[in-house]
Amino acid sequence: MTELLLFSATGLMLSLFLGLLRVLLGPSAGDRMLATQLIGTAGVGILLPLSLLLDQPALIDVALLLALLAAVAAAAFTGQQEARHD
Amino acid sequence: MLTAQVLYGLTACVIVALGLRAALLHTSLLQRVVAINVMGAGVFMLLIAVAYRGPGLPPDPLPHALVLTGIVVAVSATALALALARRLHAEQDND
Amino acid sequence: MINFASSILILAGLFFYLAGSIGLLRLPDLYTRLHALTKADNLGLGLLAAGLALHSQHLLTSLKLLLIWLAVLAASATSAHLIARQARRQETRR
Amino acid sequence: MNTTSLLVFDGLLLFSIVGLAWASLATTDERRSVILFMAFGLVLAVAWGRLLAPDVALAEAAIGAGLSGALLLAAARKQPRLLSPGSSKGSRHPDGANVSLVSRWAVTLLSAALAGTLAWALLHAFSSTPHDMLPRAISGNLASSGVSNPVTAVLLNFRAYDTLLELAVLLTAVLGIFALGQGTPGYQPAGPIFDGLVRWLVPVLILTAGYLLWVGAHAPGGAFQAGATLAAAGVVLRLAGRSRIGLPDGFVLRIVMAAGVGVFLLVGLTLLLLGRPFLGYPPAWAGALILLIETAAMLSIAATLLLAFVGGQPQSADVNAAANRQREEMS
Repeated sequence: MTELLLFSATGLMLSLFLGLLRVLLGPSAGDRMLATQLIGTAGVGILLPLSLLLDQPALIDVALLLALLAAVAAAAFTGQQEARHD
Repeated sequence: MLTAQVLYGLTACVIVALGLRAALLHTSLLQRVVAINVMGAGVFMLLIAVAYRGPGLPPDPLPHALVLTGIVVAVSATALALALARRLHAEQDND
Repeated sequence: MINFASSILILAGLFFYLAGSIGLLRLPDLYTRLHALTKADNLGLGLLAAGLALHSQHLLTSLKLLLIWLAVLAASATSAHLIARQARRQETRR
Repeated sequence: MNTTSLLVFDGLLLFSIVGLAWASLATTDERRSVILFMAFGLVLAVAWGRLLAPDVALAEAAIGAGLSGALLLAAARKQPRLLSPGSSKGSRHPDGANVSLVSRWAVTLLSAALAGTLAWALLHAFSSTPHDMLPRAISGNLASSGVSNPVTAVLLNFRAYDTLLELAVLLTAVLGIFALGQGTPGYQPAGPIFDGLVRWLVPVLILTAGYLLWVGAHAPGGAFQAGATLAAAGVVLRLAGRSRIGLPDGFVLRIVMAAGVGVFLLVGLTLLLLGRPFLGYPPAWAGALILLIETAAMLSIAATLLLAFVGGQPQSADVNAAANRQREEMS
């Protein structure tokens, strides 16, 4: 089972790495934001097998926090601030 | 010497240097703030690499405590710097 | 038997993750990438979480894994919507 | 499990970290730089987990994914390229815009020299026999600290002075931000989809903050992580365009901001009066006192970080109403 956890953690890291290429390539800001989203989801995924592999149950909590805040970046990216009135 | 400790430690040195270089060369204040944050992340990584003592061994908690407070202080310093930049910009617009 | 089932689930999850990333790299434009990515990584994370929950056989951990999956599901649907709307708005402005 | 088995994983992780750091610093597009920095923060959270620092990973996840990205993006979007003094219309710093090739190389060499020196010192430290006196002192005294999570024991007991001053630094930063004027304007109301997410996300974040505070005594978590998570809930509310983001008004807000430092000092002084050293908790009371200080600290940290995101004193209700009136007149 250790081998499987190690294999899946490494495979998920490869997935994150592929997402990184899209972050670097762009071309639009939306593309980069979408790829950042994938990096977040892949990060959540990596932490789960890593938690069992390294015997660190708290990494599940880290994954939970990342998952809960995954939409914040996109909302900050697209949100419109009110025009200043002075 | 542990391979992981050396790998992460040396990467941390590279990140500190990248951050310092960009902080000195960029003209945009916002990008300088980002650069200083990257440099800070390099320092944090250095400390955590030093604390790491191999799989299965508990790491040294003292650097972890330092980095933990460092992260929170760094984000408030970033906010202060951005507020200063905003004020500077407003002053320049006024004259 | 449980070990076998959880292994299959974890590997299937990994497959969908990789398929999503490759889609993100290879597909031609933002909208097709959006579709491919949100479906693939939601499915990938769901399978992975199910496999690990089966493996851990611990109630609190399984509940946390379920919550993680639900949170990512909601977040990725929301952010896909926000990013697509922003892209469309910018296109019409041009 | 041996160390070499994670080598491929480590390689990909470190390559991603350096690649993102480099890319976010190489561009001159502010928005791109910030998006890449946000991705950098996400990957860092994984790296802290990998290096068995879950306490740090929790803080990085709450701050890197929630707070600092939103903070920097708000600054980047509002005034593209205008935050640079060289490019604004007055151009008072004409020399800032163009750095000569010579100084560019000088800076690069200086940075490389710094990296080399750091690396040399680091390798020297790794190859010498490790000093494990401090870690041993920590684990030896853990039983009398009132908590079993060594990081919390360091922060709230062994090095409580440092944490007290840390909270004072946070308070000073937010007072500095207050001194610079009013906060940035709020966000326009979000659409129904994001609003639907906010409705359940905010309560779940508040529950998570409570969980992290409680669990911090014996597992990774504590006041800093809980405070950052609580602040993230406020950030979500602000991004959704709500006018109430959980910050109390006027006087109560000031009390909450100072609560961390205040309760810390109060506990320390009370112990002095009882004839104990400053912040030297009696072992039987340590656990309860730490929880009391941590609760106050969590509230202060959350208020401070949220105020930092707002960027100044929250605009009062009548100012918001004036802004709304103005918007209606314009449309």
